[in-house]
Amino acid sequence: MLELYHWSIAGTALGLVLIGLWGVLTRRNIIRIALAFTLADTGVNLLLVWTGHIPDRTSPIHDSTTAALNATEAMVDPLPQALVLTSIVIGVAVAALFVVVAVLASRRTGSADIRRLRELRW
Amino acid sequence: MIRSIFGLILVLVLGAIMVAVVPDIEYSEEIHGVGLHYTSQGMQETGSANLVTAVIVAYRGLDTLGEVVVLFCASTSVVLILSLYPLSLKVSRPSFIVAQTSRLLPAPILLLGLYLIAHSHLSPGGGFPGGAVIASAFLLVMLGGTGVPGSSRNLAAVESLAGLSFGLLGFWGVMKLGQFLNNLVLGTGTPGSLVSAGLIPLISLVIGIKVASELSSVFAAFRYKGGH
Amino acid sequence: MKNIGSMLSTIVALMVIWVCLTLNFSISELGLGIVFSVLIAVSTRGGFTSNLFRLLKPARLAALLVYIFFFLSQMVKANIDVLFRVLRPVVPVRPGIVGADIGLRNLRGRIIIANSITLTPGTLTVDLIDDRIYVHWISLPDGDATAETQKLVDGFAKRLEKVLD
Amino acid sequence: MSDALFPVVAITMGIMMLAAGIVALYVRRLLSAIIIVAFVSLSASVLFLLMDATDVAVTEAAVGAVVSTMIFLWGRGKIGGDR
Amino acid sequence: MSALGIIGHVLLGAGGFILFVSGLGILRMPDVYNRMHAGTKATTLGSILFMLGIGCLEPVWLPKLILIIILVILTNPIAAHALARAVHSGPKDEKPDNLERDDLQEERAEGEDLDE
Amino acid sequence: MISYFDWILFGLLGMGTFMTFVRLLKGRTPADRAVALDGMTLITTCLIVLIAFFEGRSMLLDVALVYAVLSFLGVLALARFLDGGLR
Repeated sequence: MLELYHWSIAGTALGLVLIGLWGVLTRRNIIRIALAFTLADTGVNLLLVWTGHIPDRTSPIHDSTTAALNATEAMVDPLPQALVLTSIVIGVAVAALFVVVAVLASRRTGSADIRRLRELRW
Repeated sequence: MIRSIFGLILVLVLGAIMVAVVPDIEYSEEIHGVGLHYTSQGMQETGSANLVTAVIVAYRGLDTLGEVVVLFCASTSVVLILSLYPLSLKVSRPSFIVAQTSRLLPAPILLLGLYLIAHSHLSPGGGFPGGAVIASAFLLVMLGGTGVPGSSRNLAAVESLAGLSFGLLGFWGVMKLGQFLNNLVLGTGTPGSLVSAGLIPLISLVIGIKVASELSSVFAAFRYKGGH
Repeated sequence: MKNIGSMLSTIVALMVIWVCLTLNFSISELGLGIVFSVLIAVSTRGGFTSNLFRLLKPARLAALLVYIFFFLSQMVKANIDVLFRVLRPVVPVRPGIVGADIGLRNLRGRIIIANSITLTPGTLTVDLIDDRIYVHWISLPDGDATAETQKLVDGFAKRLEKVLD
Repeated sequence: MSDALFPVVAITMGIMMLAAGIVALYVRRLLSAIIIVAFVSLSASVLFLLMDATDVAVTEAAVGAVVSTMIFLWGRGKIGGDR
Repeated sequence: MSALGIIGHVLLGAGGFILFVSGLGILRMPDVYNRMHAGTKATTLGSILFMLGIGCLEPVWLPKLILIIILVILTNPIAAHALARAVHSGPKDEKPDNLERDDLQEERAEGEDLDE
Repeated sequence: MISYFDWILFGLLGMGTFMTFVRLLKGRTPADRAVALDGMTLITTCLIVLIAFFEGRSMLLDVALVYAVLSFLGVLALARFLDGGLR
């Protein structure tokens, strides 16, 4: 059961990354592409935190309940969490920039369809 | 059509690579590498009970300074673009109940954000979530009206002051101990009490103010126009 | 300073919240709480509460207790009502939006009444325009719906009036 | 203590997030897609909590529920069209 | 098990059941307003009972739980009201059409007549 | 350590979340989905409190508090933007 728990979270994260990639590649509405980007962002963050997760341990914050425990055997790895914490906030700022630029670009062409933006053709 | 097929191929290839690679990340029962040092020594070295905050602010403080600069660039770009091309958004008049709520609730939400920031070294939270909560209180004030609140004019000044004081706190470490952003200029204190962990609470406060003012100025740049 | 009472009561209320959050009575925590409370109360101009000190009279406190008890009993009734509706094979509904007059001057009191009506059996506040409150019923009461709605609103207003005015 | 309960919660949450992610790409109205992405963010916050990443859970809840939702709502309002 | 523990378990069970009922109501009720009824009343009381139940089992946590309870009582009806108003002023084809009477609609119509 | 009661409790909350989730996916209009999101977040707040109880750590209550406040703000923002003007 614990193994299943461990791998199911990884599966969720991978699935979200792939769904986000699929959405970015195939959707046409530019806001929806931003939404798919956010989904992929969430998936990557989940995967990063998952690499530091060890089942049956507690969060890396000392308080009265953890005073008797040996920290290295009772807590999960704080390093990936610290990286993801900043990554989330940066991600939302980048998404804001994405949306603003997308809105300006779509006002030039008069529609939200990404195929109308000739500079972005591939 | 061709786009979909190409996209499908790309997604499948990436999926195959990930499925092949991810199981090689060891299913370990142990903490490896530098995380082991942070977990075992973190509380003694930095005085912070919250090890995540210890990593963010003390061990990797310089990286966090970089991240804050990235955040600053992104939010400044948004504000700059929207001040060059003003796109005002028409919203309807708020109902009486929502308007009253937006005067009632910001105070406790601000207190919650300040609590998250001030207790960053003791409990979950810290500069980033606390700043986001304070920015949400600002958003609530905006939702209860049809204009931008007058206090948004000072946001740029507040943000620059916060950035400046981050740098100054760093140089304090250089002056006293010869190392940029050294946490130990104030001593560690007893872990678990409010006044402990050296510079960590101050730097969290600075980060919180900076994040809050940046997100608030993004919200204020999405300006509203009254109307029905 | 007209609103010094509301500002002081905002500070007190925020201090209570702070103590509940920290659960710690050391000097530094309390001092930081006072600093934050004063800062927030000044910057929001005491917008959190109106003057709470007016409540500190036995009659008003008793009226407040009566109101809270009445409200809680209505809330339990509301949940039993929802329960019996949801568990039927076909959900019985006869919805409608009915307006009623609200006879209370106090603005915060109107908000409290609107929120209380949302949590009582079968009713939901849709809008509050000037003196009129518009209530959505799951199933309209038999007989005169307008009179029933007016009775409901008056029931709350009468009990709340003793607390506020 | 958590040997059998948390896995069930995590697996249920994961399946719900994946289904919601797919639906968010294909649902007809953009506003619905925004609401569903907000749901995915909030569920991700619970998953972070189950993985003992408390700080990350707080941050994800704060940012995913309000800030990004607000940004997308603004973008939808400015671009116009809801398809 | 102490008396407080038994009370706590009873409250937890009742709260969980009411939360379950709220989910069922949101799924089963026939139109938006009625879903709001289930989603507001039942979740509010359910979460209150749930928090009180946890508070009985862990009395030290009670202040913070009471804070959450007060917050829920304050915010939940307001969110329901804002949503209901949004539905009412929204586009016509998305409003439920089974209302027997609608005083607010009449009021709005009269207001528009006066404006013109 | 885990009793049948805990399983029942988690089952009730999980079923509640799942039913609101079905409404979220099915909901005919955005308003339906917003109502489902509103209900879901409150049930999930209770789930977080329950997780905190099982882990025995009071600091997770902070997460529940922040979650409740911010989900309310998100729903309020949605409602304000559903309301007129921006159709």
